[in-house]
Parts: sequence; structure tokens; C-alpha cells
Amino acid sequence: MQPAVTLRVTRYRPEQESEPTLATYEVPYRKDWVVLDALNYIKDTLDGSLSFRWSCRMGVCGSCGMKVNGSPKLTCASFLSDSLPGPIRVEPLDYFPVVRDLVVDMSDFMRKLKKVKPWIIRHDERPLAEGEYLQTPDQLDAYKQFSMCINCMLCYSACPIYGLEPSFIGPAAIALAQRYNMDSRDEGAPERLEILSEHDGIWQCTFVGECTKVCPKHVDPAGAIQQYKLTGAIHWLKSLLLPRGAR
Amino acid sequence: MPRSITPFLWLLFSAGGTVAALLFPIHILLTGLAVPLGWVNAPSYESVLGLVRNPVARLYLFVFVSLPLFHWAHRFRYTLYDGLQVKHLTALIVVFCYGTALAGTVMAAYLLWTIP
Amino acid sequence: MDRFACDVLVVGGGGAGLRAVIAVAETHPKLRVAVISKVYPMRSHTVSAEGGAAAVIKAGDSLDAHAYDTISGGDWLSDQDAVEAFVREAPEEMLRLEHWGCPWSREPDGHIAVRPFGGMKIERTWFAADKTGFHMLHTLFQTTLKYDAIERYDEWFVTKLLVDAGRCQGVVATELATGKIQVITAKAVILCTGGCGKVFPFTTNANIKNGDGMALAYRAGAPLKDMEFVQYHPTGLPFTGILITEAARAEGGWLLNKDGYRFLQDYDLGKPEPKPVLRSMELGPRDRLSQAFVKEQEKGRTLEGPYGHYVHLDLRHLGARVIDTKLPFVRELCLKYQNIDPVKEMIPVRPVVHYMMGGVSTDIHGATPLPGLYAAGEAACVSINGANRLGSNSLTECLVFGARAGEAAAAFAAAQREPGPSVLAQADDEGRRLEEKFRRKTGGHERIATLRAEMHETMEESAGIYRTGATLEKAAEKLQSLQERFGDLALADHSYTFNTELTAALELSYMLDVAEAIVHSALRRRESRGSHQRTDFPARDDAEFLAHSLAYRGADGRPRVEYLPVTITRWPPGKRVYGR
Amino acid sequence: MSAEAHYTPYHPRWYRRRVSVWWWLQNRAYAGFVLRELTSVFVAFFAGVTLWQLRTLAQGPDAYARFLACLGTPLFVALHAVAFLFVLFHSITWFNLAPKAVVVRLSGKRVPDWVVVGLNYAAWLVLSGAVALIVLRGR
Ligand SMILES: Cc1cc2nc3c(=O)[nH]c(=O)nc-3n(C[C@H](O)[C@H](O)[C@H](O)COP(=O)(O)OP(=O)(O)OC[C@H]3O[C@@H](n4cnc5c(N)ncnc54)[C@H](O)[C@@H]3O)c2cc1C
Ligand code: SF4
Ligand code: F3S
Ligand code: FES
Repeated sequence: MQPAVTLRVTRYRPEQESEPTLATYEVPYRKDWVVLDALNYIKDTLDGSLSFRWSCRMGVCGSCGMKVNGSPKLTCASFLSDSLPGPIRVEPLDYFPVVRDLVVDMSDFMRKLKKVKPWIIRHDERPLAEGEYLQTPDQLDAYKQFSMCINCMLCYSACPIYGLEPSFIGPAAIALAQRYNMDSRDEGAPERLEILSEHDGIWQCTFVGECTKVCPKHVDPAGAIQQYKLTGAIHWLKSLLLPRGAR
Repeated sequence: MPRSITPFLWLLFSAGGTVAALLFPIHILLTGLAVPLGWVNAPSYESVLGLVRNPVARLYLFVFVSLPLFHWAHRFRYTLYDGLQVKHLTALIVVFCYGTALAGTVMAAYLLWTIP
Repeated sequence: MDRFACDVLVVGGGGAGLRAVIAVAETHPKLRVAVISKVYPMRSHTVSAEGGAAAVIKAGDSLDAHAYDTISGGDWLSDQDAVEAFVREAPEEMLRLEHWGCPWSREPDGHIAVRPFGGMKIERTWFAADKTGFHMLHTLFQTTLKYDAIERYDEWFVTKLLVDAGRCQGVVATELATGKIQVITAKAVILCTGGCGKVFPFTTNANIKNGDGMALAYRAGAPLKDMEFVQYHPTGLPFTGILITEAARAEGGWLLNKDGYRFLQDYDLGKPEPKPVLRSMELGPRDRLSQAFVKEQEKGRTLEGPYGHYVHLDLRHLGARVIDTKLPFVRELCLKYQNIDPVKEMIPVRPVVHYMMGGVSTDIHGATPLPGLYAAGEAACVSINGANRLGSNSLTECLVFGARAGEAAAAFAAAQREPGPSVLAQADDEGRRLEEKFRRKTGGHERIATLRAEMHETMEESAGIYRTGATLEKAAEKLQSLQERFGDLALADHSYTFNTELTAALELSYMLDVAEAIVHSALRRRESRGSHQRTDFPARDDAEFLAHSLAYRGADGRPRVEYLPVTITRWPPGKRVYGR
Repeated sequence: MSAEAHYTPYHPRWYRRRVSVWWWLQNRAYAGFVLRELTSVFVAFFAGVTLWQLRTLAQGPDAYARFLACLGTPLFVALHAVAFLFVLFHSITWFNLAPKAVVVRLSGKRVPDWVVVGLNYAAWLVLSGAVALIVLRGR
């Protein structure tokens, strides 16, 4: 077993430098360690000034997304043992502005998420006293996959279209819109379609498909977007062929 | 691009993509390779003409040419935008791509109409 | 320093905080309401909760049954008025979440499905596969986006509560992205900052669970209640401490010692049956199961691995179908982090620090003794959990008491005037403290990691599953010396932008305060009850200790422990019986 | 501190990297994507060839013979060989991605992706066979 592994980590300290630089650290190799453990080792013992986000260390909070050896990954779910013998390159996620070291700014996504209205929209609310909305396991299954998104931003940093066109609403936000559209309790699909057929919405996506490949939670945003396009197109056809009232 | 027409163009793109995926390989194989290389004997002029006279075949050929052209127009347009990052030429690219597809479609209709 | 103002400020964007902020927005739409959180709300630790959330909904269940399970589970230390309010409001809160879109697992006919859970006599735990907390948190967060009135301060780290004229009037925080020190004044503040599992070395808790809110309240003069009660969950993965949810046992999983023997039958927890039996064996309460593990270890009947002793959790007999539909996350986590497939192999597990029963002392409206300061969720102690929380009660608690605290704080805020100028002077002082003691601090000899490791070791040795007076005494001294050494910290990062060394240092100082409260409260409680087991006082002592401990920060900075009687309504203290 | 660093306390100075014009060479996946998109050029090419064929067909047997002769030149054979590979690539990617866009549900249950993909391939084979039969029968 190899005793140590080298990490090449992007540093960016806006107070000292105007461009990112590369730092090299040597950390002990442990079979059970993920890249995040190695980063924590660096922070605890080698360099306290290295900044990165993390929290759950179990792949569910979505904080620790970074580029590991060139592809977007959750660092708490990427084992050192998968990248031997090293050196392992750790960089901030692509296409987001870098705030510091491995921390990127994701406020853009937060604005977009709100824009797609990710909440249940109904014409009239059912009073709580009447109990739950019924929803069969099959109906649940229709949107379940899209509800698994942990907002980790890996898909954005894999999507070249987002890189080229930062106004693109992007994979996760569209998948979440679709999550509500497909929910049998929701009646907001027309409103969301209105928003997502705008210039920055679904039609920007050229089905690169990388978003789905890097998604750690198998959300399949690429699928969500294509299905959404089909819905949008069918809706368009209907509005063309049917009289107003029948839509 | 007016927003209302995008879904329509996408439908054409998808339909064209499906037509191309299902039918183009065999046609290219036959017309472009098997016949020229003599793997099979070329169908005679008359038999081809006879085939094309059939109204179903005419419709088939119309779809066969026009939809895939729109498929190309759509894809190529985005490839130009993204691959070369020439967003500023949007209008030009749009006119070129969809214009070509439209021209091809008109030509196909004309030819199929005029073939005796 | 900029100044922001609002009427109600919620600190923390987890389950409790988001429920509270919605409660304010819905019941008092005119108030300015904001939520401040050191991580984006959907990163909060509620996201990790797996198993489910309890509320009576099925025919055949009753509020009294839920109350009794909770109270006996808590070894009669729960306040029974609080428990009654809790079980009464739980179903409505859970339904509300259903209406907001939470993807609860369903029966074939479309009704909510429930599963059994540890210490519960009847199945009443709602679940969304085994990602319940994840779905609840994201549903809540996405629902808050609907309210334009809700202001958010994402990635702002609270360093101090502003207290003036005897009431809490806001907070000082540092905005992580810029490093700027900011003041938010408020007429009422609700602490929903979660637990403090990171005080211990081996925990299911996320990196952000450092007892911030508890320490903030404690420093502001509010007491911490029942801090000696720390829950060990019996089934964590060795090394990572990743939780294997209780739902794994609820669906029928077995705990086996090294001889493949279901050892719980030796600890008065019932007889082994092939199918799960409620309130019995593997479905006993967590404190008893974790204690049984220690006894097994003493008898030499556990297995030993590179990360200490462990036993096996066996799910193999459940089959791939049940595991994939009811416990997919368990399988995912085992495959990913342990490299084993629970369909074919047994899962190594050991007890792991999981939950804090104690917290900022509140009444049943979430109000702390400090006017204007409210608390809810794991940061608070109402108390419904008593000496041991039942699994799946805490997510529900976040909803019920989050909503209650939100409403109460809003009502309080509506009747207050704007905070005066003297709070701003305090804020300046705090800004100066952060600059001088941390950001511009040079010299110093201690590393954050070293102090943290020593604290961990101390806590594990003294405040673990079994405790004794002598080690607790020693721990108290050790923690005091760590507090002193904290003043000699060496810091490498002097920058403003996203300075995570600064936050790590502040978190360490919070944890040291909380650790002291835990150790001192444990030292004073000379009895064994629920999760607090004293080998030198092995019996429960209702005559002396049917009371909540309250740890106040004394003038010398050390905790001063007082007691408050438990509220008993209808369930006089009895014997905890499981498996019979 | 470097000369061009203009950091002012409290004002974030984010680093934004421009996407390179060569982004699609950055990794295999992107290159594959661009290759996939470029299949459309060959699709258009063959649509053009078909138009040409129709024109010569309309012009009479001589023109048609010249057309066939042209197709026999090495240039066209090579072009068609490349076009064939590209179009094959198009077909495969198209069919494999089809289930992403079109979700088929039968009595509430989602039809598994491999079934949808399989049906696509089956249709492909059947249609190709039919086309070959019709075209070659005319000999
Ligand atoms: C692995 C795991 C599984 C669990 N499973 C279950 C289960 O199945 N059922 C159940 O009922 N319970 C379960 N629990 C317990 C339950 O999840 C927690 O008790 C509950 O989620 C706590 O929610 P909260 O809102 O109080 O705090 P959290 O969700 O922890 O949120 C705390 C918030 O406070 C903010 N914050 C903290 N400090 C500061 C600061 N200084 N400045 C600004 N903001 C701050 C954080 O950013 C965060 O937003 C589980 C716990 C764990 C660890
Ligand atoms: S869709 Fe997947 S990759 Fe994208 S944010 Fe959600 S979980 Fe992450
Ligand atoms: S990678 Fe981007 S282009 Fe579409 S399919 Fe995914 S969003
Ligand atoms: S730390 Fe939470 S996803 Fe990695």
C-alpha cells in the first residue's frame, strides 16, 4: 500500500493574488479516505488557510462539490483509492465564479431556483381537516427521481452550455420544475412552462447530456429537460390546433 | 428567434432526427456504397422512376429530404453558436441554416411534383 | 459594518428554522421576517435524517399512545404538557408538509404509509423512503421561496446575540463571502441552530453541528437544559460514523454479536421473533440498545476491527426488494462507504453519538427565559424528549415547535418597539473582538485541531454511554484548561474572504462551552436515567432527580447547575418495560 | 501582492474564467458531443445527394447515368463511407437517448429504458430491411 498521496489543489486568495495558483500537498494515504478527508487533513495539520465547503460527509447535503482530476465530483464520495497513484488534482467547480480557493459562488442558482417556482401550486387548497392528497406509489414514482436533487451544482459545472450562456436556467433548476410538474398534487405546470419556454429556459439545452452523467443522485436532469421540451412542443401544437377554450 | 416558433423548429428537428436515424444508414449504404462499389446491381433508371411515380414513394421522399434538412439546420445552428462562440452572428446563422433547409424542402417539393 | 433590521430573525435554516420562518410569514404577514444561516438552508443537517417522522394518523393509534411511548421512552423526564401539545399538533403539521409537496411514501391506495420505529408501540412513523429529512428539508426550503416576504442571509455566521434592556434584540454575524461583520437587529430572535454532536469524536452529525446556538444563548444568559443527556445511536458505520437508520431494524433487521446471536434478548428487551415486534428487541429504545452493546463488549462478544469494536446488523433475510424500496439509501451508503452489499452481507455497526436531548431551555411556546429569545428544534429543550429521544420524534418536533416558536415570536415582536442605539455599540464591541482576537491575531501556539482532538478525547472518555463521577471531575478540569489554551490559538488565515479558519475557531469555542455544560450537568446528576448512566449511581432516583438540570453561565465563566421540576400531567413515573 | 490585484476589503473579487473557444476539446465527453452534433452535416449532405438524384431522375436516363457514374468516383465513395459512419453514430446516439425524452408509461409503470431502446433498434432493422427489399426488388 502506498504511504502517501500528492494533492494538487487550486488556491485563490483574492486579497493576495489576482489569479488562481496551484499548491501541492502531501497527505498520508488511507484506504478509507475520501478526497474530503485529505482536504481536512491539509486544513488541520498543513495549512489552516485552505477554504472549502463541506458538511454531512455522506453525500446528501450537496456542499462539497469540486473538480477531482478534471470531473465534477462530491469530494465526500470520491475515494483516494480511486485516483491512485496520484497526484490528485482538486479544483473549484467550472463555470461558477470562484470566491476563494475551492469555494464558488452559487447565488445565481438560488435565483434561478426561485424563478421556476419549485413549490406546489393549486387553484384551491384542500383544508388540512380533509386529510392528505391521495397519491399512489405509481404517481409518486412519476416525479420521485427528479425530487432527489441535492443542489450540488455538479451538473452545472458539467454543462458547457451553462458555461457559454450563464443566463441558461440550467439542468437542476429545470429538473426541479419538472419534479413539481409531474407531481399529481400540483397544478402549476402551465405557469412554469410559460417561464421555461422563455429564451433562457429549456430550449437553450442542446442535450449535451453530461449533466446526467455527473449527477451523483441519478436525477437525470438531461431527461427532465428533453421531456419538458416534448411537453412544450405538444403544448404549442395544441395551442395551434385547438380553439382557445379547449387547451 | 421569436419564442413561439422555437417549439416548432424543435419538433422538426426531432422528427428529422428520427427519420435520419431510422432510414439514412440503409439508404447511404445502398446508394452511396453498395451500388457504386458493385456489391449489388444498380436498379435500372426505369425501375427507379417507376418507384418514384408511386404517390406514397413521393411522400416518403419528401419527408426523407426535408425533415432531415431541418434536423441539420437546428443542430448546426447551435454547433456554430457554441462551438465557435459566435453569438453575435445569430441572425446570419439562423437565416443561413433554416433558409437552406427551407430551400431544400421547396426544391424537393418541386422536383417530386414535376417528375413525370 | 452595515445594519439590517427585521422584526423576527430566525437563526438557522434547518427543519425547525424554516418551519418557524414560514409560521411568521403566514400568521403575521406584515412583519419583516428573515432567516440567517451559516450554510445554504438546504445544506442544514436535517438533510441527513433518514428514517422518518412520527405522527398519529392511522386508525387504531391514539394520541395517548404516542404520548405514553414518548414519555416512557424519555424515562419520565419529559414535560408532559409539552408532550401532549406535541402529539396533538404533530398530525396536522405532517399533513401540512404533505400539502406542501413532501414526497411521503404511500400505501397502494394512495394514503400515507407508516413504518414501525424504536420504542413505539404502534406504527406511526411517516417516511419518504429512507431520505425523510432530505425530502422534508427540501420541501420546506422550496416552500419558503414562495414567500417574497422572507428575507434570507445565506452563509452568514452568527457570532453573538445582542441583549439590551433585558431582552434579545438581534445578532452580530460575519458574512462569509466578504468577511464583513454585520448587525441584524430584531424584535425577536429564534434560535434553530441544531445540535452539537461534533463535541464528540465519533458522531453521525455533520461538520456544522457545533452547538452554536446553545453557546450563544448560554453566553447571553439563558440556561441550557438537560445537557447531560446525549443520545448514542446503536447503529453507525465504524470509522465514518455514518448512520444506518433505525428503519433498517424497523423493517426487520437483526443485531448480532460475534457468535451470530441476537444479543438483545439478554438485556430485558424481549424474546427474538423472526418478524419485528414493536417495543421489543431491535425495536427497543436507543439508550438501552447502546448500553447493551457496551455490556456485550465487556463480555468479549463483539467483533474487533481497525476502528474499534462492532457488532453486525443483518438485513440479508429482508431480500433485495424490501431493501431497494424501503431502504435504498442504506444500501447506497453501505456500498459506497463500507464496500459491502447489505443484500448479501452483514453491516458492521457500533454505537455513535447522534442527538442532543438537551438544549436551550424553553417553555411550550419556544420562549426562553430571556425575553425576545426563542428556540426550537434540536438546539432547544422544551422538553419532550426527556432522558432519551425516540427515533422519529425529532423531525416532527422541528415542525411542531418550529411553528409554535414562530407564532409566539411573531406575536411578541408585533408588540415591541425598534431596538435602541445601545445595541449598536455592543455590536461594535463584538466587531472589535473578532478583529483583535481572531482576524488580526498573530502569535499563539495552539492549533485548532489539537484542542479539538483533546476535547473529543475528554468527552468520549467522560461523557460516553457510561459515566462516573471521578472521570467527569477530571473532564471538567481538562475542559477548563482547554478554554484557557483557546486564548493562545495560532491562526494562519488573516483574510476576510471566506475565512473558514475563523469559523472553525469560533465553532471550537462554542463546542468548548457546550462540552462544559454537558460535563457539569452530568457530574451533578447522581442517578442513572435514560441515556445518562452513572456507574457510581446505577439507579434512577425520582426523589431527588425527577427534575431538569439548568446550566447557567456563572460569573467565573463556569457552568452553574440548577434544577427545575418536571411537569407531570397524567403519567406518573413508572418502570420502563420493553419486550413484555 | 501582485501589481494588478485590486482587492478592497469586503468587496468580493471573484475569479471568472472565460470559456475557451476550444472547450469542446477539453474532454472526451465534450468532443463526443460535438462529433454527435456534426453528424447532422452528413445528414444534410445525403439529403442533398438525394435531391440531386431526384433532379437527374427528372432530367432523363442520361443525366441519371451521369449521376450514377459520379457516385462511383473514389471521392464520392469515400464521402459516403464517412457519411455512413457518421450517420450510424447518429442513429446509435439517437436511439440510446430516445428513452430520456420519451417516457412511456403502461398502466402507471414506467416502461424500462432498455425496452424503449430495444424497440427503436427493432424498428430500425425492420425498416432498413423493407427499404432494401423495395429498392433492390426494382432491379
Ligand atoms: C444522520 C441523522 C439521521 C437522523 N434521522 C432522524 C430520523 O429519522 N427521524 C428524526 O425524527 N430525527 C432524525 N435525526 C435528528 C434530526 O434530523 C435533527 O434533530 C433535526 O433535523 C435537527 O433540525 P434543526 O432544524 O434543529 O437543525 P439543523 O437541521 O441542524 O439546522 C441547523 C441550522 O442552523 C444553522 N446554524 C448553526 N449555527 C449557526 C450560526 N452560528 N450562524 C448561523 N447559522 C447557524 C445552520 O446553518 C443550519 O441551517 C437524525 C439526525 C442525524 C444526524
Ligand atoms: S441534478 Fe444532480 S448534479 Fe445537478 S444539482 Fe441536482 S443532484 Fe447535483
Ligand atoms: S449538460 Fe447541458 S445542454 Fe442540456 S442535457 Fe445537460 S443541460
Ligand atoms: S459533505 Fe455533504 S455532500 Fe459531501
